[in-house]
Amino acid sequence: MRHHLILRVITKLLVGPIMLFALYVQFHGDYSPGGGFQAGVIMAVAFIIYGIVFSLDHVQRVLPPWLVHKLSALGVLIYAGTGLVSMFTGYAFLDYTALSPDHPVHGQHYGILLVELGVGVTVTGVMVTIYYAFTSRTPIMSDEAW
Amino acid sequence: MRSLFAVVMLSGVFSLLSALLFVTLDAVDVAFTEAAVGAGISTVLILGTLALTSRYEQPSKRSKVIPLIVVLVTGAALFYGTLDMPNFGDPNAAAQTHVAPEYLLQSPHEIDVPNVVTAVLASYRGYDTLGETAVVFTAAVGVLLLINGLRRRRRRNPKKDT
Amino acid sequence: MSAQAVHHTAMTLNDQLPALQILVTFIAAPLVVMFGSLRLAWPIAFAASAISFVIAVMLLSQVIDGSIISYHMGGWAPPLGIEYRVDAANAFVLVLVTAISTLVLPYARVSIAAEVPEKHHALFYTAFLLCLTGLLGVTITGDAFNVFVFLEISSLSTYVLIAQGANRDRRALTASYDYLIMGTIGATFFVIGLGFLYMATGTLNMADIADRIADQGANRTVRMAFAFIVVGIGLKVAMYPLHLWLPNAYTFAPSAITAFLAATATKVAIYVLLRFMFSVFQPSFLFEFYTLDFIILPFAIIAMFLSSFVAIFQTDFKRMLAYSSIAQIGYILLGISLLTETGLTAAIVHLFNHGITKAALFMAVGAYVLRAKGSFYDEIEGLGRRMPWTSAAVVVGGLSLIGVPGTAGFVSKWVLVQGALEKGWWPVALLIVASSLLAVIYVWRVVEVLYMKPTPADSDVREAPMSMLIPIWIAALACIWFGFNAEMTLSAAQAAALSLLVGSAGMMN
Amino acid sequence: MTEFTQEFIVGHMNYWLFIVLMMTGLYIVVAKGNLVKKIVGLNIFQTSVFMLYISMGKVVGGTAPIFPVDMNIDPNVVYSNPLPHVLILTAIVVGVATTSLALALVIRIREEYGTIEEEGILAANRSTARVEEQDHGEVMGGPV
Repeated sequence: MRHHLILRVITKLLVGPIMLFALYVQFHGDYSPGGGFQAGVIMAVAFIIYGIVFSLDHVQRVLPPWLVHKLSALGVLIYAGTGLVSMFTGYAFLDYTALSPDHPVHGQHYGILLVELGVGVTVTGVMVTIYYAFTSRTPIMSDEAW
Repeated sequence: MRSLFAVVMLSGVFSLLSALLFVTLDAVDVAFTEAAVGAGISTVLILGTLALTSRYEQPSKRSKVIPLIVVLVTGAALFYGTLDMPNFGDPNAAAQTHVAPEYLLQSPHEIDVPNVVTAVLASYRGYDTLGETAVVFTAAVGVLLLINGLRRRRRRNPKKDT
Repeated sequence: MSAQAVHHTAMTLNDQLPALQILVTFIAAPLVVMFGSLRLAWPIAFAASAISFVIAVMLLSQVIDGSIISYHMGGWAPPLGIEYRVDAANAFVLVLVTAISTLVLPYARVSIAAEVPEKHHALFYTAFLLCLTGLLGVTITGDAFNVFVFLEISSLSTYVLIAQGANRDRRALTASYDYLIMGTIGATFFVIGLGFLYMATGTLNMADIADRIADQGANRTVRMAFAFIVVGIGLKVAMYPLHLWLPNAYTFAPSAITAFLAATATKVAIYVLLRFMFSVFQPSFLFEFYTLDFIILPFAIIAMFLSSFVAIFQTDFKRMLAYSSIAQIGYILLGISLLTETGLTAAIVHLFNHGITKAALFMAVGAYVLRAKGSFYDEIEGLGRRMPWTSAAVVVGGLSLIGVPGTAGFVSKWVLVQGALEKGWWPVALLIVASSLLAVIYVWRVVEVLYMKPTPADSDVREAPMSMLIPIWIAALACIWFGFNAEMTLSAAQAAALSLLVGSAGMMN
Repeated sequence: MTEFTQEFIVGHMNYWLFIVLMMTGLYIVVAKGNLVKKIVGLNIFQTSVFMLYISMGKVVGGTAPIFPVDMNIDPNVVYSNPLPHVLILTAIVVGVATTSLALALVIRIREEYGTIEEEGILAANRSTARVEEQDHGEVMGGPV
């Protein structure tokens, strides 16, 4: 899509706000619709749009495949790790009270924040992984071929 | 409809419309997700697949009788099952009176998060969400195993890697 | 419960066992990807599986006396939170699943190295761990929707693992695709069933659903919920008319995966079926009674005969075993539809015995695939002399499959016949014996090929390596051991059957 | 026995509509031979099930289960049931995971078989089975 000047300019302008919006959805999920999963999808979309309009190589320079693979695993570990912390302090798995035993409601807030972060990281990683896997096989098609 | 491109676009429209339906049914979180996933990610993935496979469906000579019977029987069974269901929106239905009110009553004290869906998703039923994360992770592992290997640092463009 | 006054007693390691049962393998999977190292993948997987096995044995020893362990995920009491509920029935299945995976992994090391390209190994073992986690999660949970989530973890990884056979035969891909479509339809049916149940009861906790159905009685919504759950899980069980995915999936999957799936995946699905039939719905629920007697029982008998008959005419050892699996699932379903304690005990014992028998046989097939490059009868002709140990294990496994006295298979069939006679269903008992005769024929064909045919002169086939032989023989010896020491499995299965038959123990708040 | 009063019919119409949608999706999955179309059908099937779930959580006169930010909860406001929403969020995610896996499989199948039509694939598999039959002796019961 080298010749689509308008698309290229708009994409460059949009990618930043899209990522910001992803962060908003991520950390505002307690108050409004949204949460880790939706944020992860939006964050991944920022990278995917960049990859579609520019090229796979461009986006992989920012976010190399090996890093994406680690991210997808990291999110699961963050989530499960939060639960393990509760376990090691003598609570049930994923009992967020453990994060702030004197004030369980705060513990819940920390816990929800952490696990949503885990979900967000994994979903971003996975969506980008899948996009990379599909695109690295796709032949370059001319716009008219559709 | 033989053009798969049109099929994919229409299924994207279907997802978007169902997202609207979810909004009217008070499920804003679900609507958000359905719009992002059904109309967004799924459509992009199917389009990517079409680019790699084929954009037109070949006419098929398969018999349609057995599928029709399967569908009719299943549909009839489902219809039979609905006969004892409470009316739509009934505030006295079992689903509205047993567990759900406790979430709505207790979460302000126990979790203190305005979005009850988040409270249930991440805390009361947080373990399901952990499983959901694992499902997503499984999908990544699966896709990589099927159409791509685990990659380490790319060896192409060695100049930039140094 | 109020959040401000949490009466908290620190949980000990022992209290955490139910959660750890899942978590060890669960966390090992992303760790393998994190390290991304080919060399570490197998040791991590094996260690996780072995630890899981130890935990499962500890859990079983705690609940064998009929007690129930309830673990509240996130500290939320059910039905608000998700509950893990361990009783004799699922602890028994947990032991089976973890034992088989711990046995298959050492075997897989060589077998998989030969069948799957090396660059895929790290991800392969990740998928294996996820599959194991899913199966364990389905087994241990007491929450109906949680079953669906973990079922999907295991299903998705199973599709991928089956597709890995594509390096040997491209038909693995279509087998995997077919299984994916059928499996997803099954899972969606299951979700519809859960939705109906939720509508009728307003809860997702299995024990709570059972209590509320018992209180209000069944209605049409509950009946259809039962039907959709049975069909949905039936697809995973490969219950007779829903078995179409199984032969191809088992034939084309990598050998180690076939051994693992045949011994665990269908068994876990059967356990879920049992759990829903006996703990969530009650057998006294008339609709269930009719379903079992007039639909599941006839199909089970058809499966026993038709699949055995098809198995006789196969020319591929692996495919023959796949058809025999469908027949053996028929025996298990027959035991369930007797609806008595003896019948249920027989079903559970057979679930275990058939698990180890099929593990031994499918692992032996993998050894032939490794050495003779195939499992067609003409490719393994006369290998009884070239691969004496593997072939001897096939004979032992085959005898157990038939149900010859002194093997594990005999014990379960004996109890099954007893159960049928107890109910006065002597034609059914006769049919069980008759279908075993079909098993004699298909097992004999293999023995004949292995021992009676001459070895091809140009064959340079050697015995399988030790790392494969030892797991094969552990499984084969287990077939004999549990044939002579039936007390152990029988008492465990009886405890499991009882814990299912008493139905739900109700909510434990 | 159920009485088909007008109230009953109106109250159940939504379930029946969703059932029709579900069956449309299921029909596509079972009847169509194109592998991509099957996946689209599966998506429609699942999405209609999600609709069924969400509609059972709706309470007449209710609103989305999100409290005011200051947590001053008006006891007169009716909130819809949040539990089906949570379940369906999970189910949607599971659905997209299945879809992506199925599509990856379709891509591999196309690379190996050169087609994504079930008929062509079955024909190819049958001819492979015939070759095996010639090489390894008779197979009765068929390759299916």
